[in-house]
Amino acid sequence: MTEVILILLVIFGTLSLQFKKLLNAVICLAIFSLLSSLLFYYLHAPDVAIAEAAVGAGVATVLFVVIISKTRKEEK
Amino acid sequence: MINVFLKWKIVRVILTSLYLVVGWILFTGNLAPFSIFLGFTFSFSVALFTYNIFIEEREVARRALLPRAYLLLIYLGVLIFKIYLASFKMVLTIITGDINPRVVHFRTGLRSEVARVILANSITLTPGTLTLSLDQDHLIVHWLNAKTTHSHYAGKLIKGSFEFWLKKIWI
Amino acid sequence: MKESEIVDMISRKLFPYILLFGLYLISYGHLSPGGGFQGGVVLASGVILICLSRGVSSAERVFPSRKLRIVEAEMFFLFLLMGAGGLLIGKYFLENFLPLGEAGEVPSGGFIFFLNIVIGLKVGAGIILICFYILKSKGE
Amino acid sequence: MRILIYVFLGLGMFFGLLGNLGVLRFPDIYTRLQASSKCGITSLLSILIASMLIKGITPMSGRILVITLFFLITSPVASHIIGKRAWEEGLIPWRRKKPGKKEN
Amino acid sequence: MDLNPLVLDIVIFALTGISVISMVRVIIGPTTEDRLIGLNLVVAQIVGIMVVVAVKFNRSIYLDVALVYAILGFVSILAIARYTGGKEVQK
Repeated sequence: MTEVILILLVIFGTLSLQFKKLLNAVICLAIFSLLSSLLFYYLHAPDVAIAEAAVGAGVATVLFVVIISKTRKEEK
Repeated sequence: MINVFLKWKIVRVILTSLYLVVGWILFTGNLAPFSIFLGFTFSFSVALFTYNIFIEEREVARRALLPRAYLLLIYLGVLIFKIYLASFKMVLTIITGDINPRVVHFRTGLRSEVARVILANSITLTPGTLTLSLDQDHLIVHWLNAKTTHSHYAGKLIKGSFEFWLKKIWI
Repeated sequence: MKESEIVDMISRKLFPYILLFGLYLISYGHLSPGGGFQGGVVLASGVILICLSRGVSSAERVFPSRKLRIVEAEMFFLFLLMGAGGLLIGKYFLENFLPLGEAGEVPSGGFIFFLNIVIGLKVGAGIILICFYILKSKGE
Repeated sequence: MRILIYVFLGLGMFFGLLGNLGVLRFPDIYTRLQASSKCGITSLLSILIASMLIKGITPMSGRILVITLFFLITSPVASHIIGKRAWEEGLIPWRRKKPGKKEN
Repeated sequence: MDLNPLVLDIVIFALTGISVISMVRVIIGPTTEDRLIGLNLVVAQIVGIMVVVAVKFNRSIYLDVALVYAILGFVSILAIARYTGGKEVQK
Protein backbone atom coordinates (compact mmCIF):
# COMPACT_ATOMS: atom_id res chain seq x y z
CA MET A 1 0.00 0.00 0.00
CA THR A 2 2.61 2.54 1.02
CA GLU A 3 4.82 1.68 -1.96
CA VAL A 4 2.00 2.45 -4.40
CA ILE A 5 1.36 5.79 -2.73
CA LEU A 6 5.06 6.69 -2.79
CA ILE A 7 5.36 5.95 -6.52
CA LEU A 8 2.27 8.09 -7.19
CA LEU A 9 3.78 10.89 -5.10
CA VAL A 10 6.90 10.94 -7.26
CA ILE A 11 4.80 10.96 -10.44
CA PHE A 12 2.63 13.87 -9.35
CA GLY A 13 5.57 15.83 -7.97
CA THR A 14 7.35 15.75 -11.31
CA LEU A 15 4.13 16.44 -13.23
CA SER A 16 3.43 19.59 -11.26
CA LEU A 17 6.85 20.88 -12.33
CA GLN A 18 6.32 19.88 -15.96
CA PHE A 19 3.09 21.72 -16.80
CA LYS A 20 3.38 25.06 -18.59
CA LYS A 21 -0.11 26.21 -17.59
CA LEU A 22 -0.07 27.15 -13.93
CA LEU A 23 -3.63 26.06 -13.16
CA ASN A 24 -2.88 22.46 -14.12
CA ALA A 25 0.17 22.55 -11.88
CA VAL A 26 -2.06 23.67 -9.00
CA ILE A 27 -4.45 20.77 -9.60
CA CYS A 28 -1.50 18.35 -9.57
CA LEU A 29 -0.28 19.90 -6.32
CA ALA A 30 -3.74 19.39 -4.78
CA ILE A 31 -3.60 15.70 -5.65
CA PHE A 32 -0.02 15.55 -4.33
CA SER A 33 -1.03 16.86 -0.93
CA LEU A 34 -4.08 14.57 -0.90
CA LEU A 35 -1.85 11.55 -1.47
CA SER A 36 0.63 12.57 1.19
CA SER A 37 -2.27 13.06 3.60
CA LEU A 38 -3.42 9.51 2.81
CA LEU A 39 0.12 8.25 3.44
CA PHE A 40 0.26 9.86 6.88
CA TYR A 41 -3.20 8.51 7.62
CA TYR A 42 -2.24 4.98 6.72
CA LEU A 43 0.88 5.16 8.89
CA HIS A 44 -1.20 5.93 12.01
CA ALA A 45 -0.55 9.67 12.22
CA PRO A 46 -4.04 11.18 11.86
CA ASP A 47 -3.18 14.57 13.37
CA VAL A 48 -0.48 15.18 10.76
CA ALA A 49 -2.95 13.99 8.14
CA ILE A 50 -5.53 16.55 9.28
CA ALA A 51 -2.98 19.36 9.20
CA GLU A 52 -1.76 18.33 5.75
CA ALA A 53 -5.30 18.02 4.38
CA ALA A 54 -6.41 21.33 5.87
CA VAL A 55 -3.43 23.44 4.87
CA GLY A 56 -2.12 21.71 1.76
CA ALA A 57 -5.34 20.83 0.00
CA GLY A 58 -7.67 23.54 1.26
CA VAL A 59 -6.18 26.89 2.07
CA ALA A 60 -3.01 26.68 -0.05
CA THR A 61 -5.01 25.68 -3.14
CA VAL A 62 -7.45 28.54 -2.67
CA LEU A 63 -4.63 31.07 -2.23
CA PHE A 64 -2.71 29.77 -5.27
CA VAL A 65 -5.81 29.88 -7.44
CA VAL A 66 -6.80 33.40 -6.41
CA ILE A 67 -3.28 34.72 -6.96
CA ILE A 68 -2.99 33.04 -10.36
CA SER A 69 -6.30 34.58 -11.42
CA LYS A 70 -4.88 38.02 -10.61
CA THR A 71 -1.56 37.62 -12.45
CA ARG A 72 -0.35 35.98 -15.65
CA LYS A 73 -1.63 32.51 -16.39
CA GLU A 74 1.35 31.00 -18.24
CA GLU A 75 4.83 30.30 -17.08
CA LYS A 76 7.61 31.80 -19.24
CA MET B 1 -43.06 47.91 14.50
CA ILE B 2 -39.55 47.42 15.85
CA ASN B 3 -40.91 44.80 18.17
CA VAL B 4 -41.86 42.45 15.33
CA PHE B 5 -38.35 42.53 13.87
CA LEU B 6 -36.81 41.86 17.28
CA LYS B 7 -39.13 38.90 17.82
CA TRP B 8 -38.31 37.49 14.41
CA LYS B 9 -34.61 37.85 15.17
CA ILE B 10 -34.95 35.89 18.43
CA VAL B 11 -36.91 33.14 16.68
CA ARG B 12 -34.24 32.87 14.02
CA VAL B 13 -31.43 32.56 16.56
CA ILE B 14 -33.27 29.84 18.48
CA LEU B 15 -34.12 27.86 15.33
CA THR B 16 -30.55 28.03 14.07
CA SER B 17 -29.10 26.83 17.34
CA LEU B 18 -31.60 23.95 17.51
CA TYR B 19 -30.61 22.80 14.03
CA LEU B 20 -26.96 23.02 15.04
CA VAL B 21 -27.42 21.03 18.27
CA VAL B 22 -28.84 18.12 16.28
CA GLY B 23 -25.72 18.10 14.12
CA TRP B 24 -23.45 18.28 17.17
CA ILE B 25 -25.07 15.29 18.91
CA LEU B 26 -25.11 13.25 15.71
CA PHE B 27 -21.44 13.89 15.13
CA THR B 28 -19.89 13.57 18.55
CA GLY B 29 -22.02 10.61 19.65
CA ASN B 30 -21.15 11.51 23.24
CA LEU B 31 -24.05 11.83 25.66
CA ALA B 32 -22.08 12.97 28.71
CA PRO B 33 -23.66 16.07 30.29
CA PHE B 34 -20.63 18.27 29.86
CA SER B 35 -20.43 17.48 26.15
CA ILE B 36 -24.08 18.39 25.64
CA PHE B 37 -23.62 21.59 27.60
CA LEU B 38 -20.64 22.40 25.36
CA GLY B 39 -22.80 21.69 22.33
CA PHE B 40 -25.51 24.11 23.46
CA THR B 41 -22.97 26.83 24.23
CA PHE B 42 -21.15 26.54 20.92
CA SER B 43 -24.36 26.29 18.90
CA PHE B 44 -25.74 29.40 20.53
CA SER B 45 -22.55 31.37 19.95
CA VAL B 46 -22.31 30.25 16.31
CA ALA B 47 -26.00 31.05 15.82
CA LEU B 48 -25.50 34.57 17.17
CA PHE B 49 -23.04 35.26 14.35
CA THR B 50 -24.66 33.40 11.48
CA TYR B 51 -28.42 33.54 11.93
CA ASN B 52 -28.68 36.19 9.25
CA ILE B 53 -26.97 33.96 6.68
CA PHE B 54 -28.58 30.66 7.66
CA ILE B 55 -32.14 31.99 7.60
CA GLU B 56 -32.54 35.15 5.59
CA GLU B 57 -34.95 37.85 6.61
CA ARG B 58 -37.43 37.19 3.82
CA GLU B 59 -37.85 33.43 4.45
CA VAL B 60 -40.93 33.63 6.62
CA ALA B 61 -43.00 30.67 5.41
CA ARG B 62 -43.51 28.14 8.20
CA ARG B 63 -42.97 25.11 5.95
CA ALA B 64 -39.66 26.49 4.70
CA LEU B 65 -38.25 26.44 8.22
CA LEU B 66 -39.83 23.22 9.51
CA PRO B 67 -40.36 20.74 6.66
CA ARG B 68 -42.41 17.61 7.24
CA ALA B 69 -39.76 15.26 8.53
CA TYR B 70 -41.38 11.89 7.85
CA LEU B 71 -42.07 12.77 4.22
CA LEU B 72 -38.47 13.94 3.92
CA LEU B 73 -37.27 10.52 5.04
CA ILE B 74 -39.49 8.80 2.47
CA TYR B 75 -38.14 11.17 -0.16
CA LEU B 76 -34.56 10.26 0.81
CA GLY B 77 -35.34 6.55 0.44
CA VAL B 78 -36.94 7.04 -2.97
CA LEU B 79 -33.97 9.16 -4.02
CA ILE B 80 -31.40 6.52 -3.04
CA PHE B 81 -33.38 3.82 -4.85
CA LYS B 82 -33.51 6.00 -7.97
CA ILE B 83 -29.76 6.68 -7.73
CA TYR B 84 -29.06 2.96 -7.90
CA LEU B 85 -31.44 2.55 -10.82
CA ALA B 86 -29.78 5.45 -12.61
CA SER B 87 -26.34 3.97 -12.11
CA PHE B 88 -27.37 0.64 -13.62
CA LYS B 89 -28.73 2.49 -16.64
CA MET B 90 -25.50 4.48 -16.86
CA VAL B 91 -23.44 1.27 -16.77
CA LEU B 92 -25.50 -0.14 -19.64
CA THR B 93 -24.94 3.07 -21.56
CA ILE B 94 -21.20 2.96 -20.95
CA ILE B 95 -20.94 -0.63 -22.17
CA THR B 96 -23.02 -0.15 -25.30
CA GLY B 97 -21.84 3.40 -26.02
CA ASP B 98 -25.23 4.41 -27.38
CA ILE B 99 -25.72 8.09 -26.57
CA ASN B 100 -27.71 10.94 -28.07
CA PRO B 101 -27.05 14.04 -25.94
CA ARG B 102 -29.15 17.18 -26.16
CA VAL B 103 -29.61 20.36 -24.12
CA VAL B 104 -33.16 21.00 -22.92
CA HIS B 105 -34.77 24.07 -21.32
CA PHE B 106 -37.86 23.93 -19.13
CA ARG B 107 -39.61 25.57 -16.19
CA THR B 108 -40.63 24.38 -12.75
CA GLY B 109 -43.64 25.36 -10.71
CA LEU B 110 -42.05 25.23 -7.26
CA ARG B 111 -42.03 28.46 -5.30
CA SER B 112 -39.82 27.69 -2.31
CA GLU B 113 -36.10 28.27 -2.92
CA VAL B 114 -34.94 25.26 -0.93
CA ALA B 115 -37.29 23.00 -2.86
CA ARG B 116 -35.99 24.33 -6.18
CA VAL B 117 -32.38 23.72 -5.19
CA ILE B 118 -33.19 20.19 -4.02
CA LEU B 119 -35.06 19.55 -7.27
CA ALA B 120 -31.97 20.62 -9.23
CA ASN B 121 -29.73 18.36 -7.15
CA SER B 122 -32.07 15.41 -7.58
CA ILE B 123 -32.12 15.97 -11.33
CA THR B 124 -28.33 15.85 -11.32
CA LEU B 125 -28.44 12.53 -9.50
CA THR B 126 -31.07 10.73 -11.61
CA PRO B 127 -30.65 8.95 -14.93
CA GLY B 128 -28.78 10.73 -17.64
CA THR B 129 -29.53 14.31 -16.73
CA LEU B 130 -27.32 17.11 -15.45
CA THR B 131 -28.39 20.58 -14.36
CA LEU B 132 -26.29 23.22 -16.09
CA SER B 133 -28.01 26.35 -14.84
CA LEU B 134 -30.82 27.38 -12.50
CA ASP B 135 -32.15 30.90 -12.82
CA GLN B 136 -35.33 31.67 -10.85
CA ASP B 137 -37.63 28.95 -12.19
CA HIS B 138 -35.82 28.29 -15.47
CA LEU B 139 -33.65 25.19 -15.72
CA ILE B 140 -31.12 24.23 -18.39
CA VAL B 141 -30.53 20.49 -18.42
CA HIS B 142 -28.10 18.34 -20.37
CA TRP B 143 -29.80 15.07 -21.28
CA LEU B 144 -27.81 12.03 -22.26
CA ASN B 145 -30.49 10.00 -24.03
CA ALA B 146 -32.87 12.59 -25.35
CA LYS B 147 -36.25 11.30 -26.50
CA THR B 148 -37.76 14.70 -27.24
CA THR B 149 -36.70 18.32 -27.29
CA HIS B 150 -40.12 19.83 -26.70
CA SER B 151 -39.91 21.89 -23.54
CA HIS B 152 -43.11 20.77 -21.83
CA TYR B 153 -42.83 17.00 -22.38
CA ALA B 154 -39.12 17.01 -21.58
CA GLY B 155 -39.87 18.70 -18.28
CA LYS B 156 -42.57 16.12 -17.51
CA LEU B 157 -40.25 13.22 -18.31
CA ILE B 158 -37.28 14.57 -16.36
CA LYS B 159 -38.97 15.86 -13.24
CA GLY B 160 -41.03 12.73 -12.81
CA SER B 161 -42.58 12.48 -9.40
CA PHE B 162 -40.01 14.63 -7.61
CA GLU B 163 -41.96 17.83 -8.03
CA PHE B 164 -45.11 16.29 -6.51
CA TRP B 165 -43.29 15.09 -3.40
CA LEU B 166 -41.35 18.32 -2.94
CA LYS B 167 -44.55 20.33 -3.21
CA LYS B 168 -46.01 18.21 -0.42
CA ILE B 169 -42.95 18.63 1.79
CA TRP B 170 -42.22 22.32 1.52
CA ILE B 171 -45.44 24.11 0.61
CA MET C 1 -19.37 36.17 -12.89
CA LYS C 2 -22.92 35.74 -11.66
CA GLU C 3 -23.17 32.95 -9.11
CA SER C 4 -26.03 30.53 -9.48
CA GLU C 5 -28.77 30.00 -6.94
CA ILE C 6 -27.67 26.48 -6.07
CA VAL C 7 -24.19 27.40 -4.89
CA ASP C 8 -25.54 30.36 -2.96
CA MET C 9 -28.17 28.32 -1.11
CA ILE C 10 -25.94 25.35 -0.32
CA SER C 11 -23.07 27.47 1.01
CA ARG C 12 -25.55 29.48 3.08
CA LYS C 13 -26.92 26.36 4.76
CA LEU C 14 -23.53 24.70 5.16
CA PHE C 15 -21.66 27.64 6.68
CA PRO C 16 -22.80 27.32 10.36
CA TYR C 17 -22.19 23.58 10.33
CA ILE C 18 -18.60 24.05 9.17
CA LEU C 19 -18.01 26.61 11.94
CA LEU C 20 -19.48 24.19 14.48
CA PHE C 21 -17.27 21.39 13.20
CA GLY C 22 -14.21 23.62 13.57
CA LEU C 23 -15.23 24.33 17.17
CA TYR C 24 -15.64 20.58 17.73
CA LEU C 25 -12.12 19.93 16.46
CA ILE C 26 -10.77 22.65 18.76
CA SER C 27 -12.62 21.59 21.90
CA TYR C 28 -11.92 17.86 21.53
CA GLY C 29 -8.28 18.58 20.74
CA HIS C 30 -6.86 16.51 23.60
CA LEU C 31 -8.97 13.44 22.78
CA SER C 32 -8.98 13.31 18.99
CA PRO C 33 -6.54 14.11 16.18
CA GLY C 34 -7.80 17.67 16.06
CA GLY C 35 -6.29 20.56 17.94
CA GLY C 36 -6.01 24.30 17.89
CA PHE C 37 -4.24 24.76 14.59
CA GLN C 38 -6.35 22.33 12.55
CA GLY C 39 -9.61 23.60 13.99
CA GLY C 40 -8.61 27.16 13.26
CA VAL C 41 -7.95 26.30 9.62
CA VAL C 42 -11.37 24.63 9.35
CA LEU C 43 -13.01 27.74 10.86
CA ALA C 44 -11.23 29.85 8.25
CA SER C 45 -12.32 27.55 5.43
CA GLY C 46 -15.95 28.12 6.35
CA VAL C 47 -15.48 31.85 5.94
CA ILE C 48 -13.62 31.28 2.65
CA LEU C 49 -16.68 29.37 1.40
CA ILE C 50 -18.88 32.41 2.07
CA CYS C 51 -16.26 34.70 0.46
CA LEU C 52 -16.24 32.58 -2.69
CA SER C 53 -19.98 32.24 -3.07
CA ARG C 54 -21.37 35.61 -1.91
CA GLY C 55 -18.43 38.01 -2.13
CA VAL C 56 -16.00 39.41 0.40
CA SER C 57 -18.30 42.22 1.54
CA SER C 58 -20.93 39.76 2.78
CA ALA C 59 -18.36 37.89 4.85
CA GLU C 60 -16.92 41.13 6.16
CA ARG C 61 -20.34 42.15 7.43
CA VAL C 62 -20.38 39.07 9.68
CA PHE C 63 -16.74 39.25 10.75
CA PRO C 64 -15.47 42.85 10.46
CA SER C 65 -11.73 42.89 9.78
CA ARG C 66 -11.11 45.60 12.39
CA LYS C 67 -12.45 43.31 15.13
CA LEU C 68 -10.57 40.32 13.75
CA ARG C 69 -7.31 42.22 14.10
CA ILE C 70 -8.12 42.96 17.75
CA VAL C 71 -9.07 39.31 18.40
CA GLU C 72 -5.84 38.01 16.88
CA ALA C 73 -3.66 40.31 18.95
CA GLU C 74 -5.55 39.73 22.18
CA MET C 75 -5.50 35.98 21.87
CA PHE C 76 -1.71 36.02 21.65
CA PHE C 77 -1.59 38.23 24.73
CA LEU C 78 -3.93 35.82 26.53
CA PHE C 79 -1.71 32.88 25.61
CA LEU C 80 1.31 34.62 27.15
CA LEU C 81 -0.76 35.51 30.22
CA MET C 82 -1.77 31.88 30.77
CA GLY C 83 1.84 30.80 30.47
CA ALA C 84 2.86 33.41 32.99
CA GLY C 85 0.10 32.17 35.32
CA GLY C 86 1.77 28.76 35.32
CA LEU C 87 5.04 30.47 36.10
CA LEU C 88 3.51 32.32 39.05
CA ILE C 89 1.58 29.44 40.61
CA GLY C 90 3.81 26.47 39.85
CA LYS C 91 7.35 26.20 38.63
CA TYR C 92 7.43 26.27 34.84
CA PHE C 93 6.14 28.35 31.97
CA LEU C 94 2.76 26.94 30.78
CA GLU C 95 2.41 24.65 33.77
CA ASN C 96 -1.06 23.26 34.46
CA PHE C 97 -2.78 24.83 37.45
CA LEU C 98 -6.31 23.46 37.01
CA PRO C 99 -7.58 20.16 38.45
CA LEU C 100 -7.43 17.14 36.13
CA GLY C 101 -10.60 15.20 35.40
CA GLU C 102 -11.24 11.59 34.50
CA ALA C 103 -9.43 10.29 31.43
CA GLY C 104 -11.52 10.07 28.28
CA GLU C 105 -13.99 12.80 29.21
CA VAL C 106 -13.95 16.30 27.80
CA PRO C 107 -12.76 18.23 30.92
CA SER C 108 -9.77 15.97 31.46
CA GLY C 109 -6.90 18.02 30.21
CA GLY C 110 -6.64 20.79 32.77
CA PHE C 111 -6.10 24.01 30.92
CA ILE C 112 -5.13 22.42 27.60
CA PHE C 113 -8.81 22.94 26.72
CA PHE C 114 -8.61 26.72 27.17
CA LEU C 115 -5.20 26.83 25.50
CA ASN C 116 -6.62 25.04 22.46
CA ILE C 117 -9.51 27.50 22.23
CA VAL C 118 -7.13 30.46 22.39
CA ILE C 119 -4.83 29.04 19.71
CA GLY C 120 -7.76 28.10 17.49
CA LEU C 121 -9.28 31.57 17.58
CA LYS C 122 -5.90 33.16 16.87
CA VAL C 123 -5.11 30.92 13.87
CA GLY C 124 -8.62 31.29 12.49
CA ALA C 125 -8.55 35.09 12.72
CA GLY C 126 -5.10 35.23 11.11
CA ILE C 127 -5.99 33.07 8.12
CA ILE C 128 -9.31 34.89 7.59
CA LEU C 129 -7.43 38.21 7.55
CA ILE C 130 -4.90 36.91 4.99
CA CYS C 131 -7.72 35.72 2.74
CA PHE C 132 -9.60 39.02 3.01
CA TYR C 133 -6.53 41.00 1.97
CA ILE C 134 -5.68 38.71 -0.94
CA LEU C 135 -9.25 38.49 -2.22
CA LYS C 136 -9.69 42.27 -2.08
CA SER C 137 -6.40 43.17 -3.77
CA LYS C 138 -6.52 44.49 -7.33
CA GLY C 139 -3.72 42.40 -8.84
CA GLU C 140 -1.44 43.44 -11.66
CA MET D 1 -26.36 -9.62 6.92
CA ARG D 2 -22.92 -10.77 5.85
CA ILE D 3 -24.16 -11.36 2.32
CA LEU D 4 -25.61 -7.86 2.22
CA ILE D 5 -22.25 -6.38 3.24
CA TYR D 6 -20.45 -8.31 0.52
CA VAL D 7 -23.04 -7.22 -2.04
CA PHE D 8 -22.62 -3.55 -1.17
CA LEU D 9 -18.82 -3.69 -1.20
CA GLY D 10 -18.91 -5.43 -4.57
CA LEU D 11 -21.35 -2.87 -5.95
CA GLY D 12 -19.05 -0.07 -4.83
CA MET D 13 -16.06 -1.45 -6.67
CA PHE D 14 -18.12 -2.36 -9.75
CA PHE D 15 -19.57 1.12 -10.12
CA GLY D 16 -16.22 2.76 -9.45
CA LEU D 17 -14.49 0.75 -12.14
CA LEU D 18 -17.20 1.25 -14.76
CA GLY D 19 -17.59 4.94 -13.98
CA ASN D 20 -13.90 5.42 -14.59
CA LEU D 21 -14.16 3.51 -17.86
CA GLY D 22 -16.96 5.87 -18.85
CA VAL D 23 -14.90 8.89 -17.95
CA LEU D 24 -12.10 7.61 -20.15
CA ARG D 25 -14.38 6.61 -23.03
CA PHE D 26 -16.94 9.33 -23.57
CA PRO D 27 -16.32 11.96 -26.23
CA ASP D 28 -16.82 15.36 -24.59
CA ILE D 29 -16.90 17.07 -21.22
CA TYR D 30 -20.64 17.02 -20.51
CA THR D 31 -21.00 13.30 -21.08
CA ARG D 32 -17.91 12.63 -18.98
CA LEU D 33 -19.46 14.73 -16.25
CA GLN D 34 -22.59 12.57 -16.44
CA ALA D 35 -20.61 9.38 -15.93
CA SER D 36 -18.55 10.77 -13.09
CA SER D 37 -21.46 12.31 -11.20
CA LYS D 38 -23.62 9.15 -11.30
CA CYS D 39 -21.15 6.34 -10.86
CA GLY D 40 -18.76 8.18 -8.57
CA ILE D 41 -21.41 8.97 -5.99
CA THR D 42 -22.99 5.53 -6.22
CA SER D 43 -19.68 3.81 -5.55
CA LEU D 44 -18.96 5.99 -2.53
CA LEU D 45 -22.54 5.57 -1.24
CA SER D 46 -22.33 1.77 -1.45
CA ILE D 47 -19.05 1.66 0.43
CA LEU D 48 -20.35 3.98 3.16
CA ILE D 49 -23.56 1.95 3.53
CA ALA D 50 -21.51 -1.24 3.79
CA SER D 51 -19.29 0.22 6.51
CA MET D 52 -22.39 1.44 8.35
CA LEU D 53 -23.78 -2.10 8.22
CA ILE D 54 -20.50 -3.52 9.53
CA LYS D 55 -20.54 -1.23 12.53
CA GLY D 56 -24.21 -1.55 13.47
CA ILE D 57 -25.75 1.10 15.74
CA THR D 58 -22.72 2.70 17.38
CA PRO D 59 -21.40 6.28 17.58
CA MET D 60 -19.09 5.43 14.71
CA SER D 61 -21.93 4.78 12.29
CA GLY D 62 -23.43 8.13 13.32
CA ARG D 63 -20.29 9.82 12.04
CA ILE D 64 -20.38 7.81 8.83
CA LEU D 65 -24.00 8.93 8.43
CA VAL D 66 -22.86 12.56 8.69
CA ILE D 67 -20.24 11.97 5.98
CA THR D 68 -22.87 10.31 3.75
CA LEU D 69 -25.32 13.20 4.09
CA PHE D 70 -22.53 15.70 3.40
CA PHE D 71 -21.60 13.88 0.21
CA LEU D 72 -25.20 13.56 -0.94
CA ILE D 73 -25.52 17.34 -0.59
CA THR D 74 -22.22 18.56 -2.01
CA SER D 75 -21.38 16.12 -4.80
CA PRO D 76 -24.14 17.27 -7.20
CA VAL D 77 -23.18 20.86 -6.44
CA ALA D 78 -19.58 20.20 -7.44
CA SER D 79 -20.58 18.65 -10.75
CA HIS D 80 -23.06 21.48 -11.31
CA ILE D 81 -20.28 24.03 -10.81
CA ILE D 82 -17.98 22.30 -13.29
CA GLY D 83 -20.78 22.02 -15.84
CA LYS D 84 -21.74 25.65 -15.40
CA ARG D 85 -18.15 26.77 -15.88
CA ALA D 86 -17.92 24.84 -19.15
CA TRP D 87 -21.34 26.13 -20.30
CA GLU D 88 -20.43 29.75 -19.65
CA GLU D 89 -17.08 29.33 -21.32
CA GLY D 90 -18.95 28.34 -24.47
CA LEU D 91 -17.93 24.73 -25.01
CA ILE D 92 -20.37 23.19 -27.50
CA PRO D 93 -21.94 19.84 -26.53
CA TRP D 94 -21.06 16.87 -28.66
CA ARG D 95 -23.88 15.60 -30.82
CA ARG D 96 -24.30 12.40 -32.77
CA LYS D 97 -24.26 12.83 -36.53
CA LYS D 98 -27.29 11.05 -37.97
CA PRO D 99 -28.59 11.76 -41.48
CA GLY D 100 -32.24 10.95 -40.82
CA LYS D 101 -32.58 12.95 -37.61
CA LYS D 102 -34.11 16.42 -37.78
CA GLU D 103 -32.11 19.26 -36.25
CA ASN D 104 -33.86 21.48 -33.77
CA MET E 1 -20.11 -7.58 13.22
CA ASP E 2 -16.65 -9.07 12.78
CA LEU E 3 -15.51 -9.57 9.25
CA ASN E 4 -12.54 -11.31 7.76
CA PRO E 5 -9.88 -8.55 7.72
CA LEU E 6 -8.58 -9.77 4.39
CA VAL E 7 -11.80 -8.55 2.73
CA LEU E 8 -11.22 -4.98 3.87
CA ASP E 9 -7.60 -5.17 2.66
CA ILE E 10 -8.79 -6.27 -0.76
CA VAL E 11 -11.31 -3.42 -0.84
CA ILE E 12 -8.60 -0.87 0.05
CA PHE E 13 -6.31 -2.14 -2.71
CA ALA E 14 -9.11 -2.16 -5.26
CA LEU E 15 -10.13 1.39 -4.42
CA THR E 16 -6.52 2.51 -4.77
CA GLY E 17 -6.35 0.91 -8.19
CA ILE E 18 -9.61 2.61 -9.23
CA SER E 19 -8.35 6.01 -8.11
CA VAL E 20 -5.17 5.42 -10.14
CA ILE E 21 -7.37 4.94 -13.21
CA SER E 22 -9.14 8.21 -12.56
CA MET E 23 -5.81 9.99 -12.08
CA VAL E 24 -5.12 9.15 -15.72
CA ARG E 25 -7.88 11.59 -16.66
CA VAL E 26 -6.15 14.26 -14.60
CA ILE E 27 -2.91 13.71 -16.48
CA ILE E 28 -4.17 13.47 -20.07
CA GLY E 29 -7.27 15.67 -19.93
CA PRO E 30 -7.19 18.20 -22.75
CA THR E 31 -9.06 20.99 -20.94
CA THR E 32 -9.05 22.22 -17.37
CA GLU E 33 -12.59 20.97 -16.80
CA ASP E 34 -11.53 17.42 -17.55
CA ARG E 35 -8.87 17.69 -14.90
CA LEU E 36 -11.47 19.03 -12.47
CA ILE E 37 -13.68 15.99 -13.13
CA GLY E 38 -10.72 13.78 -12.33
CA LEU E 39 -10.01 15.71 -9.15
CA ASN E 40 -13.63 15.36 -8.04
CA LEU E 41 -13.55 11.59 -8.56
CA VAL E 42 -10.21 11.21 -6.78
CA VAL E 43 -11.48 13.12 -3.75
CA ALA E 44 -14.54 10.88 -3.50
CA GLN E 45 -12.53 7.67 -3.75
CA ILE E 46 -9.89 8.75 -1.27
CA VAL E 47 -12.60 9.60 1.26
CA GLY E 48 -13.93 6.08 0.70
CA ILE E 49 -10.48 4.64 1.37
CA MET E 50 -10.18 6.66 4.56
CA VAL E 51 -13.53 5.39 5.88
CA VAL E 52 -12.67 1.78 5.11
CA VAL E 53 -9.28 2.13 6.80
CA ALA E 54 -10.98 3.60 9.89
CA VAL E 55 -13.39 0.66 9.97
CA LYS E 56 -10.48 -1.77 9.62
CA PHE E 57 -8.50 -0.21 12.47
CA ASN E 58 -11.73 0.18 14.50
CA ARG E 59 -10.87 3.72 15.59
CA SER E 60 -13.77 6.12 15.73
CA ILE E 61 -11.66 9.27 15.87
CA TYR E 62 -9.98 8.56 12.54
CA LEU E 63 -13.20 9.56 10.79
CA ASP E 64 -12.51 13.22 11.55
CA VAL E 65 -9.89 13.21 8.81
CA ALA E 66 -12.38 11.98 6.24
CA LEU E 67 -14.90 14.71 7.07
CA VAL E 68 -12.21 17.42 7.03
CA TYR E 69 -11.07 16.21 3.64
CA ALA E 70 -14.63 16.16 2.32
CA ILE E 71 -15.19 19.79 3.37
CA LEU E 72 -11.88 21.09 2.05
CA GLY E 73 -12.09 19.20 -1.24
CA PHE E 74 -15.44 20.85 -1.89
CA VAL E 75 -14.02 24.28 -1.06
CA SER E 76 -11.01 23.82 -3.33
CA ILE E 77 -13.09 22.62 -6.28
CA LEU E 78 -15.41 25.59 -5.80
CA ALA E 79 -12.41 27.95 -5.75
CA ILE E 80 -10.82 26.50 -8.89
CA ALA E 81 -14.07 26.52 -10.83
CA ARG E 82 -15.10 29.96 -9.72
CA TYR E 83 -11.93 32.02 -9.89
CA THR E 84 -10.41 30.91 -13.17
CA GLY E 85 -12.79 31.53 -16.01
CA GLY E 86 -11.56 31.02 -19.56
CA LYS E 87 -11.37 33.69 -22.22
CA GLU E 88 -14.14 36.22 -21.72
CA VAL E 89 -15.44 35.17 -18.30
CA GLN E 90 -13.17 37.19 -16.07
CA LYS E 91 -13.87 38.16 -12.52
